[in-house]
Amino acid sequence: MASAVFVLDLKGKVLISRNYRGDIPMSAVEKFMPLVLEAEEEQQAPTPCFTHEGINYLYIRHNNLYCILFKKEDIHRSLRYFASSTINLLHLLKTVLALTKKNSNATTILLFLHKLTEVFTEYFKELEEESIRDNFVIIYELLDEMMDFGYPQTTETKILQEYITQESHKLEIQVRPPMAVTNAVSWRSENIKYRKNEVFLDVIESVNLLVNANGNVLRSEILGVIKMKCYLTGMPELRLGLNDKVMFESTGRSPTRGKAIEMEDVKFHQCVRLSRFENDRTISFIPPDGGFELMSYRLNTQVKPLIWVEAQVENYTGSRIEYTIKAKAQFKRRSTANNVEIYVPVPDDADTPKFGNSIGSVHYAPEKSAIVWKIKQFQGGKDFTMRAHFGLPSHCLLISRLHAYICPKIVEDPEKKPPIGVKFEIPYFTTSGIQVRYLKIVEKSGYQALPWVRYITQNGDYQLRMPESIKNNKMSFI
Amino acid sequence: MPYYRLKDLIKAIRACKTAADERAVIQKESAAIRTSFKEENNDARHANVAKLLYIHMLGYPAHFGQIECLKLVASNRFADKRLGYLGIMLLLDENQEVLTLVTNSLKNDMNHSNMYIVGLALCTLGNISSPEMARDLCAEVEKLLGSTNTYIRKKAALCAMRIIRKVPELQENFLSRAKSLLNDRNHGVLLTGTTFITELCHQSPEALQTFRKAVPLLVRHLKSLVTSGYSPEHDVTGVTDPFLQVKILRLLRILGKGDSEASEAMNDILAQVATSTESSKNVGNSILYETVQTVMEIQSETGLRVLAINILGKFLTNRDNNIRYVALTTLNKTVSVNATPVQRHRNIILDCLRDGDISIRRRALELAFALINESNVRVMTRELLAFLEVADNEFKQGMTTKICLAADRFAPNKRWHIDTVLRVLKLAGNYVREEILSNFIRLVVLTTELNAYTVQKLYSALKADISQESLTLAGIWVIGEYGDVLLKGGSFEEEEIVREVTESEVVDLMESILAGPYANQVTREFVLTALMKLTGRFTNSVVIQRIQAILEKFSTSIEVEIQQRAVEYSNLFKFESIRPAILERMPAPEIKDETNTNRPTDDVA
Amino acid sequence: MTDFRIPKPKFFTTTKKGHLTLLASLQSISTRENYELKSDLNSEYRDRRKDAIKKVIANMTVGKDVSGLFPDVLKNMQTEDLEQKKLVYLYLMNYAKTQPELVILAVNTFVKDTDDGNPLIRALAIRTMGCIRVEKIIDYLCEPLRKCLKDENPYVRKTAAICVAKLYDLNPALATDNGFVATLQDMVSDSNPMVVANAITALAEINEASETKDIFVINITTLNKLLVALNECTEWGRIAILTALAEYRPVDEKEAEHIIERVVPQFQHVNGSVVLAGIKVVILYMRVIKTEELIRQLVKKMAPPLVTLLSSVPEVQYVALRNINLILQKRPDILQHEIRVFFCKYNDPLYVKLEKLEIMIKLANDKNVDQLLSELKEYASEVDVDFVRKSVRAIGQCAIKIEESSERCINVLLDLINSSNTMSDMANSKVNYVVQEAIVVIKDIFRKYPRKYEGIIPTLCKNLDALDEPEAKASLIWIIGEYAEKIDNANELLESFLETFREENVQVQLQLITATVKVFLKKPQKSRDIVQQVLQIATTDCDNPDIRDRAYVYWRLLSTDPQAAKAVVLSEKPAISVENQSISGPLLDELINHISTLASVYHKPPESFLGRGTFGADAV
Amino acid sequence: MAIKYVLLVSRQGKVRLAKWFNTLSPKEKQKIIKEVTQMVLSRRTKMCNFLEYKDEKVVYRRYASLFFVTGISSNDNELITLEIIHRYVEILDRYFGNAYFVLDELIIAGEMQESSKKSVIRVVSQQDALEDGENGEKGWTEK
Repeated sequence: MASAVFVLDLKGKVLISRNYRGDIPMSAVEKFMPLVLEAEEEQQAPTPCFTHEGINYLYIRHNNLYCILFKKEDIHRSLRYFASSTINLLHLLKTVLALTKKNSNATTILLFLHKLTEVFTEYFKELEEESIRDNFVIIYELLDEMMDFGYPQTTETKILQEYITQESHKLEIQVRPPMAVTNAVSWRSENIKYRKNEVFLDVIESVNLLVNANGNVLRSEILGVIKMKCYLTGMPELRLGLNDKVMFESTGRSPTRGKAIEMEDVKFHQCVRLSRFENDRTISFIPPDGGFELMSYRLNTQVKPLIWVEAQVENYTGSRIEYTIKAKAQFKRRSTANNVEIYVPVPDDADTPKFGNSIGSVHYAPEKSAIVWKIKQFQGGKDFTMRAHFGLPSHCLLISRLHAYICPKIVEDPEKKPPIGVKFEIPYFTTSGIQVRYLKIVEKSGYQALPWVRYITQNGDYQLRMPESIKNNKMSFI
Repeated sequence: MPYYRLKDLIKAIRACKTAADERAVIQKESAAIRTSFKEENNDARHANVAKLLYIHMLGYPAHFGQIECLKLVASNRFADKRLGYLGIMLLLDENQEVLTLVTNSLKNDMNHSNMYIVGLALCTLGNISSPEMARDLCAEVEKLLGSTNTYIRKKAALCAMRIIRKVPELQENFLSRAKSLLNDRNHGVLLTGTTFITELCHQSPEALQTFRKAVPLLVRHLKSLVTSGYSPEHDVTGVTDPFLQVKILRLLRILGKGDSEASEAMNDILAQVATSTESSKNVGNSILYETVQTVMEIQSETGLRVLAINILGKFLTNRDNNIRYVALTTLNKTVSVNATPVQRHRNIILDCLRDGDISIRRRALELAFALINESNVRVMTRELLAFLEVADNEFKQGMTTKICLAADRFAPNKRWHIDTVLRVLKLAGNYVREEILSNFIRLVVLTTELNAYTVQKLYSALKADISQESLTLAGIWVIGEYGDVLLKGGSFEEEEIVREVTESEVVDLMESILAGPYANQVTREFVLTALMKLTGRFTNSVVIQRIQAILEKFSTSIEVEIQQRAVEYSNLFKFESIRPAILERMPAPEIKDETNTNRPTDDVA
Repeated sequence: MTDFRIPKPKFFTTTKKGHLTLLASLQSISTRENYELKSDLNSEYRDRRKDAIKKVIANMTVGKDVSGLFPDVLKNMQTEDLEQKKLVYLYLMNYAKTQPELVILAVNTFVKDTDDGNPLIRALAIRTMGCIRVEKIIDYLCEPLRKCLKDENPYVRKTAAICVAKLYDLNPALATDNGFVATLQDMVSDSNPMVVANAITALAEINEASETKDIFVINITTLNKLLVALNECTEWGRIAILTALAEYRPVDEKEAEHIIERVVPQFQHVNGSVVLAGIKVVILYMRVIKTEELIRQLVKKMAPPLVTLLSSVPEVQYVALRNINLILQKRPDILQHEIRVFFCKYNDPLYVKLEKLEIMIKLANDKNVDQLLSELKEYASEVDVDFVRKSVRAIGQCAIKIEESSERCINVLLDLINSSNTMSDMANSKVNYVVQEAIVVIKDIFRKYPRKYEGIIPTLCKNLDALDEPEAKASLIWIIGEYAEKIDNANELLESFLETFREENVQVQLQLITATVKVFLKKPQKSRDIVQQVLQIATTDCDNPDIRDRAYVYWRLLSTDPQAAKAVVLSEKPAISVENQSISGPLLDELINHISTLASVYHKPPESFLGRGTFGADAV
Repeated sequence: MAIKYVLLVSRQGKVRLAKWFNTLSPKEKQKIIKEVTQMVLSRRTKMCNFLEYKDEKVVYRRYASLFFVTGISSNDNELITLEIIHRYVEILDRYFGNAYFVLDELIIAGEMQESSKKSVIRVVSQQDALEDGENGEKGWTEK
């Protein structure tokens, strides 16, 4: 359990704090930043938990980019974050920190801290220094409700919003704790009513790919999620059927059409009855109201990388650098990838970009130190080429010229080598072949509701390491 | 492409909500600037460099603007030159080869008819000159020292200072010009001139000798500053030019040090400054502070010294922490010369150990150590041990070192000495320097009459705590060496509890150290040798076989020294005839020369 | 014009005469502000009072001391306005200790609030009272607490359950004597899962704090209650229950199997902490299980959820990796086909990369070693010094672990040394650390495969001058001593250290002593002088008792019986074993007991980092 | 005696001016900024204005929401350094322009070059006027 929780700004100043157990001096937080800096100083990465004089510090760093990274929406931006974090502390929005004196459950505390930022974000849209300062009253209330004596309690935003709101205080009638807070069904309130009962299912598969500089696939994995939007009256019982290989095997049946798929690991929203799934692979649940992520699964399959990118780099030291990029869509012709964006890293100090491309648009994004090649529609089986040319700062040239007779030694640090990143979306298509066979909805009032299903495949963490550049040391004077 | 003006850029950056947004704005702008540089756009250069310098200040790369600054400096426009030189000072330093390209521009501009352009060149040279530049432009600066323009003279003096800092042998070129600086009537020139001469005297004994002749002149200057009435141009809350006063006092200090004649010549003026300077404000105190330091360092009269110590005494009781801080700092310097007057303030100083301000604590701690002597060693050590228990970690190593060294010097008896070091090892055994541990072991070995006492103390200390590395190491070694002494009685009394001890329990202890979470390579090395030595001190063959098994276990260790020891020691069992002789008690180390071991080698921090 | 001006109005206030006023930051609020707040807190207008309370809390939040307003804030405690009540409570919690005398005045309102019609207020009151850690108020806590523990509303009951732990923390006797602990034990059978979870949480805490450790003992009935509640409560409740189950020792294999069956579904939970808590139960119960087939199945089932934890947020990945590291030492077969999962991604935080390296080495085998080597080589050219070093070291560890790969590893290391050397020639840069790190591991490879790769010794010796890190220096000196007969100028190489012997690091000194003795025993004519000198310096000039001991042992050995000395010092050493690198058996078992906790992250037993930081030999 | 650097840092830790009088690598500068700022920002009001950092001293003073920070040698006069900081602040308060240009007229090579406030303001203003004149004759657009 946690003794105290702090939200800090990037310099380590406390924005807000809550002392849950009174067993540590709150001044211990003053040691935090110096300790983190000290670790950085000694070339050691400061780890998310460390101990100092009997007090344990567990912390997460939260900023906008982090959110993006883990929603897997904009991989490349997050890549950039790490790529050029020379003054990384400046780029952290804030730190959420918990202190404890005991041998507490580290996973629980760290996840709780993430949950905390999630709830704050859902409450205040943006988690900024200002939003914390402006909403300190409600933040104190949330801190009080979400954790008691250092133990996590209710952390579901939807439920919290039923009784902790700015508006609730304005009403003359007092709010009461919703039943859901303590119910076995702690995620859904009773008495929900809809005129039209509808369910939307999105099956989204993200492809994680790691390719080394020689073009060998090191890792490829599919992370699938099934997202739902439920607009259903009352307390409905839902049952979802998938073409799950294990289920077919255990029941001895075979799939009616297509093949069954084998999921490596499945994670469910807390509404799903896990023991039921363990028994007969039935996915049964009472859904929360509105949107939520029902389940996620993982597949380790060696599929052909859907979008393949090859790069050739020629570096004319001290004057220019040239790229030739080939992109190929390695899926069936009848599918099309939409909004493809290929990010090719270039040196931080490149200038005067020139591009040559047969399709799509190319631009230089200095904020990401990358070329961005956008192709609106990329049909399966096609391949395209793009060329880019950059100048490098003239001082390099000058210095290398000077060096030739003044100082033969150049201090050259090894370069950071960010990989190529790709973003894409392929609708009506899943790599794994997963299918929703049925979604049964039973509610005691007996209404009918139709489920709508959509399939989509997109990039996940999709990285292709850059090949070594061909060094061209021919000195070309201005 | 967005071409911001600097103002717009600042506005855009200020509008950024997150650091990531800020970074994006800047990286885009930097790229645009780089491209504009490539296009050799002369009209945009000034604006671009201005933006780039702002970007640089925010901590982002701007090296690609270096050459552009050189181009600005080459322009005829003053605004370009001014920004160019500013950029050079911000983006370049003496280690960058590009700087060599600036030399020529500097030379030209030092001969410019506009004094401000000369000033820019001097300022740049003064701030970032490399040794090569210093040599190349020495003549130029020497010439400018004789300029009729005070604005140029004062800057040239500081440039000359930078030049001789970089290339000391160039100082001869400046000596004659420097003398005339002290006759200048302009405060700015006098100020920089004094600074320059201070540096000269600092560097060379010849210059020092030369400028001793200027003492009467300096005294006159100081006197006129102290006695002159209100002068609006140089007044700071009722004090005339404190900056110049402090500089003169400092130069006097160097000139008076070790020279009775010069000291004598400044005695009166120092007394006058010390008594007539107003002490209610920081300005006055800054002068008093400088005066006290000068009085303490030159060969001043006793009365003057008493006056100085009294000023410090008054400082010490001041409510302002700044004043207390400088008092503690200065007392530290005087305590080595004469500790007695400082001893009077011992209690205030010990109080400062508990001050909320780490700066004050640090100074007080240093002073407290300096005050330890034969007569107060017990009480001071008790205070300092109490403080060690709660001290910031960064203090601990310095403290353990100094407490032990003080114990070495002033211990009233051996027993107290051993107890004190043991206490240090227990309280802060992870913050003890290697030589302190060695000193302790030498003390134990040489104090044969207390061997039994010490080994028992260490044995029970390790039973209670093996997390303090130096305590563990001391314990392992002493038990290894005196295992037989430890076992002699079969039991001993520790704080009224009788502790049984057997050979196998001692081996248990060693094994639990090896298995414990604090074991590291050094402790393992110590344990292996200690165990081996114990085979020569113990008699129970079962226990000895057990030790042999432990040693063998380490013969495949990944740690090279551990493996070597384990293999050697295991082999030694094959030569039973010589084994005991080889493991005999180790000869006592020689007692070292006082100066070698007892000199504090580390500051408290 | 360049604009580096500092916006004036923002920073300075100027008085009419144009003098500069300096604004100092205020640690405590100004007298005027204080006065205004005081009067507003006592205002007749409700809104003004509430605004004032908010201002007080705002001041408190930024760290200013507003304890002086205690009586005035307290007056606003009795209110219908829930928000206001919460703020006053918050204030009370923060400043109760500074005004213990005045807290008593709040008791009435508290007690009244625990009787309120609204369960939210009842719970709030009992929760807050428990947080006011003032001796005087504890006595008044008992009656309301008794009531709340039996409250009809589960929200109040679950709050009261935690409150018992709070009370026990302050005054164990009071909590026990009033029967609260017993009530808590009954509450494990509560109909509401959240109440059950909190009761278990409270009991576990009390049990740990108790001297007898018999407060929370799971028996057949409670066991079933726990297993039922497990599927019904929130993610955090599940963690509490699973942690309690992990403490339980099943009576036999059958019971273990039964519980495991109920726990395994939790592997599918989205919360990584639930997953780890479940894995912990299963791993611990596997100690009881003897059926090989079942163990095999369980191990298989644990792998996917462990891998999935690596898709979690980086901080949790880190904890997961530290735990996987332990689990792998216990169950080396668990992730044997999953090494690719641990390949480092460009955007992994450094602390994740370093942990992944550790695990890759643990998973290395003859089938995946080629791929692993090409990865490690790639990492060795990265930017982060620490990561590069550990990658180089990992290459050496591969060689030691997998005999078939040793030659390839040596070649990769030689490549790195050579390319670093060419880079250094060009740049005089710090890439040197790659060489130093490589020499350290090559020394280990030599000790694993004696006499196999001696051909590269000349290449290594070329680097002797460039080494400035003690470990690398010590390693090369060891190589020189061990292979002295193959190095013509071994004695000269060692002689070059004589002058600087006193300044060397202890580990280097130790290796110098041993190496010199070895060279002497192998080439007595050439090195009689240096062995004399080295032993002389080590016994007289050195203060370090360990060094003196070593030198005396050699000295006595050489002077008593040179033949014996040869046999003792130069004897063949057994090949080093990698097992010695990992955590010792008993410690590993203890750490497995602590899966998911800080101890499992630090790889240290809890006693070593808790409390005052002392740790006795008796505790081992 | 010499000032080694002058930093102006906002209360949020943002650098508003950094001037270095000794030669350091960018990395060392970053490190000093990071560590010194951290130390300075965490000081309380009543504490003294001096800190010890490595072998040097840090003398700082807060003016409203800005911290003026200088590094000096350990045997320098801390109290007069405070006066130099204050002098700089006073001039900035009177003169609304480039803070670097003011500093360059006050300090060279870490040493104070002018003890007259008026004189500093005069020479900076005259140089500004020189720039303005040029801009007029060339029709310089940006101002």
